[in-house]
Amino acid sequence: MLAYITAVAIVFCIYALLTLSLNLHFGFTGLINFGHVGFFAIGAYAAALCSLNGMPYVVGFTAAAALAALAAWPLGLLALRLREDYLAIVTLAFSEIVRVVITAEEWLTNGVQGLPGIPRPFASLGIGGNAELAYLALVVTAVVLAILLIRHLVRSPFGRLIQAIRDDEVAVKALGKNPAGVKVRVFMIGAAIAGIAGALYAHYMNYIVPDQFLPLVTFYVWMAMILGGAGSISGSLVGAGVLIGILEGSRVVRDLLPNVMQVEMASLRLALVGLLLVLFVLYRPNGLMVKRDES
Amino acid sequence: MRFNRREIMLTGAASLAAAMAPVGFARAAEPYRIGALNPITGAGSPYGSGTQKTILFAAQEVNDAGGAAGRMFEVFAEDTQTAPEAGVLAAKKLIEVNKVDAIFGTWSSGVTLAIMPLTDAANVILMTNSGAASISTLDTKDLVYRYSTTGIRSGRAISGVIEKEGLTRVATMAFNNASGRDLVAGVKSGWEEKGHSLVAEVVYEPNRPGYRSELQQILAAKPEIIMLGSYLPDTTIIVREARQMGSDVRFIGPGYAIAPKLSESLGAEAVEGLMAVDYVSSLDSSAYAHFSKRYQDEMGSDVGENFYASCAYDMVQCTALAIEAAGPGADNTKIAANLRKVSNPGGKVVSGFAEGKKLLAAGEEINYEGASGPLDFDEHGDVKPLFKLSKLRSGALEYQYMLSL
Amino acid sequence: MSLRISNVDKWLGGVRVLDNVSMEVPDGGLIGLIGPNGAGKSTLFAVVSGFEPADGGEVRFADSPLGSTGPVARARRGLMRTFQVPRPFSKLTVRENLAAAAPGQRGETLWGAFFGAGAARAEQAAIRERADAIIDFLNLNAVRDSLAGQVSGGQRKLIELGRVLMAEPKMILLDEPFAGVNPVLQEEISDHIRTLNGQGIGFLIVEHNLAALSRLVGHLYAMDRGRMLMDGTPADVLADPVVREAYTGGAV
Amino acid sequence: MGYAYYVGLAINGAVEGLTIGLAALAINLVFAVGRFPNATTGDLMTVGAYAGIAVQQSGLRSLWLQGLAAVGASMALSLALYLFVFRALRGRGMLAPLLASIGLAILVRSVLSFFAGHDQYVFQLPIVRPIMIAGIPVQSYDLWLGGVALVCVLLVMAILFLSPIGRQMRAVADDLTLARTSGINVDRVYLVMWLLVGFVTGVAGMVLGVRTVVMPEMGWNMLLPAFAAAVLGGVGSPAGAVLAAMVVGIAQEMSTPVLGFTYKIGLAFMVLVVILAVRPAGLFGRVERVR
Repeated sequence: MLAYITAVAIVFCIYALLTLSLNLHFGFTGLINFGHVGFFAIGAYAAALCSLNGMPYVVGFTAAAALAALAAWPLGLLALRLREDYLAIVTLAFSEIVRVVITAEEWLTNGVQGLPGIPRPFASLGIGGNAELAYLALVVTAVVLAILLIRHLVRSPFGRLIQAIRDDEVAVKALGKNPAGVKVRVFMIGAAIAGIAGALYAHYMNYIVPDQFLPLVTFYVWMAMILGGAGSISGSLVGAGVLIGILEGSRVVRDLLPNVMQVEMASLRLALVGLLLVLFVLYRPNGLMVKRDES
Repeated sequence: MRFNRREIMLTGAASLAAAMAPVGFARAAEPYRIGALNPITGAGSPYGSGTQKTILFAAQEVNDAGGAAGRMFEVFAEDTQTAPEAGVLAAKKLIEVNKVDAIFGTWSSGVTLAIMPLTDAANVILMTNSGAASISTLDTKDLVYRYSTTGIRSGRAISGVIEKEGLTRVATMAFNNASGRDLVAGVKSGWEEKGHSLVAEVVYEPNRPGYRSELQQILAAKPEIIMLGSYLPDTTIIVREARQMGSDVRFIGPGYAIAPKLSESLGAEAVEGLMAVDYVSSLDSSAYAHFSKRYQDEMGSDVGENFYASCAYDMVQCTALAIEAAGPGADNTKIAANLRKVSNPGGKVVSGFAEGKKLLAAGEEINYEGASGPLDFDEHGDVKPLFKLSKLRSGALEYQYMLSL
Repeated sequence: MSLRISNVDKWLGGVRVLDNVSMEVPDGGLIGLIGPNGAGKSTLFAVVSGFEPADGGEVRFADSPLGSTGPVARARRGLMRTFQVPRPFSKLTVRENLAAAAPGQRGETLWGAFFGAGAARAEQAAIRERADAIIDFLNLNAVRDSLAGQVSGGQRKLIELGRVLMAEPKMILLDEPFAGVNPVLQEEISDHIRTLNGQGIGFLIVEHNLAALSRLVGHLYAMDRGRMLMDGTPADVLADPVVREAYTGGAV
Repeated sequence: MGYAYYVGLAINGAVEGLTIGLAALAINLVFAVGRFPNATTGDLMTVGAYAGIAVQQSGLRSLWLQGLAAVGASMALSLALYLFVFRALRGRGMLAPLLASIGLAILVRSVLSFFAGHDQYVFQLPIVRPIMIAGIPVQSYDLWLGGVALVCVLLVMAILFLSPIGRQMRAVADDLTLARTSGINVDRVYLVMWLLVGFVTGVAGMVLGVRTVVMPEMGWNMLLPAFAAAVLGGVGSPAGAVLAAMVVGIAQEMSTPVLGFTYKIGLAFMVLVVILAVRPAGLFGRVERVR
């Protein structure tokens, strides 16, 4: 039981990292990003390839963050110039380009066959309980660090500026401050966090393949962020929790409802995700954890 | 001591099942818990539900026969969603929460590769239908058994068929995923070993509104036959497009893609003579006859399109026989050691658990010949497959001949 | 620091919305600009503040040409603007709105957000003090810690003014400061403008409330359909038949 | 590989482009009038295709009847989505309706698969051999598809540019506030727009269903390429969307001898990114102004 809960907690933490970083992008800075899974994928492959080639974990994690941030840089520049609806589509397209490149460049990524046997930190602790708990400690540390980082950023004058940009970019310009550099930097920081999430995911799953990085992951993360509340750190955790609750909870529910077939359960699970997203957008757009109301 | 289907479905609440168990069961040994981890949704969904139901009713048959070495089979069903992440969480739940002893019926190689470290660590027997070659080599404890063969082996078998049919201009067209690629890789290596070369090779991306340019490139090389490594939906589209482009090229492919449903969709004429190479479900074996009838009753559809379900049936039967042979109180290592003993040649041929149990009790050696084939495992725990060729004739698959590697 | 606009043209979708417009705001001047709807006042503001490029002519500030520089560069030189519909940072408090406007903050850089915490703290304390002084000056104390999105329309106008003041302007382009503001507050705003003008800040004010504007400024420009009609004392301009015609013509 | 080969590729691209172009046309309508990228477009198509299949399964073999059912189902669903969700989100910016449409897309698809399962369905049509024109094989279904697409575009354009409601629709697309103050019944405009979207997606779903197989994910899979085409074609230009989809389709297929069949998928997206990098407002779009 403990190891199952540990596993769910680890996956929760990975989604929490994704939600937090998307929240930094959108919730705090107003950057519309529908390509988050692209950064996640880049991080996963960077870390996997590094450690499969015998490099230390530190190198893999650094590469994951750095490459994801690097990929965010041109996208951030584009974000400065585009209408937000176009940006939504361009970022979505970006994540698909990432997936196509990973699929096509087989010499590097092994293409659709995926990368098996990615080593996991703490494997020396023996297989099972302790190693799992140690890994959980690692992902929890990552989440805590991400929270501290984002909280520090948001509460700093830099954070005040990004929130001003979110609220009204034109007004920021009129005050003689250039939003461009700030937005690109935030884009890169959030991407780096998503990249770290990807690295943690790759090492945990031991196996990655391009099909794991579909746009649906991005939509899941958006749902988690909207549910918790854009611009709320605690909201990101709550949102990711609800998401994992839905995805995993359906297993438990099905054990109790023998008459519901697995296929139907899968449909119901997905339907619930979609329905929640619609209902929150309609009736609770500020999410569960945001009390500040816009007039 | 009858365990009806509903009770097996309910075993998720294990205590409930125990409470409802008959008295005779109470003195029996710890049940043998099985995780039915199948692709209910995602790319494997055409096979997952049937596979899962099969594991349930096969387990019921074992229980009907009094259990294996006194142990009743308890089944916990899960969905891999054909995705490694969901598969890993499901496997964790099965291993940790439901305390399963074995996991049956994983399908996509991604899921199998992702959960192997878990089953390996927990000494859980893993029986799979995945095709990736690396599964054999990554199995260190000899607890992983493959009931359908690798894609590469299937591909090599297909190249043998093509040669036997006397065709020389051969092209391949593969869905860009692991199984499609393995299949054509097998065809290619088999074909080249025979001293030929392929006239065209195309790998295509799925979920497109059409595949005409891909076909056009292949048809430009004027092949006599196209080896298609696709699933049924794409096969439907591609064969139709080829005909609409005016080509009468032949197609050959795995049985899950070249199916009678094609002629329902496209008309018998368009698909006349298409060749399906499939594992031999021992069509004439009594295990298959029994299983296919059960399957028809449970699922309301023909098992012909779901070879993996017949594998799943054999997983349960074979494991039960191995447990019986290992005797009471055996652990998984010992049970696994008995798998080859009860299924490989040498003993008296049996076609089901009840029959085998009697012979074992009589101290005889047995050789289970299952619904999916003769079921002989090699040193990697992979079955040595037998293949058969069928052709679509007037809308139905017509058996032609068997071939081995 | 004077603002000189010479022969500026602007086309939008085949329409010449600014037609050879010229005007001047002297150093420390207090100038009004009037004209009926569609006269091109807002477009002129957009062009002068750098949000829209001009299609001809020249804008000079402090005797140097602004060329094709953007809004950020112009604001940094001290040529700042407000908006017809205020643009507060609605999810920041009023005080944060003002603090965010202070120029050249070390803490606003990524580096500064992490390193040199002591210096940044001191800098922020100073900024807060200045912001509080301006909040005091603009009588916004009651809403200092409210979210800017939740205060009244008139107060939003004041927040915009306050933000601009934080940014140390040399000249302010005010876009309809009295619109939607009650008469009492209008007088207050006028007083603030006079005080600031007395400290040497130049003003160019677009306003529809001609009476209030005439009481405030000493010199008035009038525009219609993209063209500058005339300029002079408020009394002269408002009495001019061409200007009156433009207004009544616009009304018909 | 002679010229016929490349002409063949171009035809393939044009045909695939037309299929996607119909979806892009529907996206473009919502983009222009409703001001958000409508992610339910693909699933509206899927629902249409399933409605057509339902008619076929009930024994009615007429493609026209099946098409009618498809159009009717898509229109009904489109209207329902507007009345129950999108109407309440008017004036809430771009993101709220976009997110809602993503949620609705997921919801519609899972409800559909709950009832219809994951098995494939096929429109059972006779296979027609191509005729040769100047050494190029031409398929009659392609001509049909081209005709249907053309009729669709012309119909949408006729409604947009010739009818009073179309004029009002364009006015709403240009400036919502201005349209409202000038007395346009905005509610009615939206209603008609969503019905039009339902009509186009119904036709698109039918076309896609006839060309491929009917499965729950069929429409969703077309969404991203259709988004790309809609943006490239320019908001507010129905012909532009279809044209852009065809151009992208042709470019994709013609690129396959060089890029191969994996990268061709990425090509549409790369073209999109590159063009928007150079022209942020799209090929025919307008730049938003600061007032």
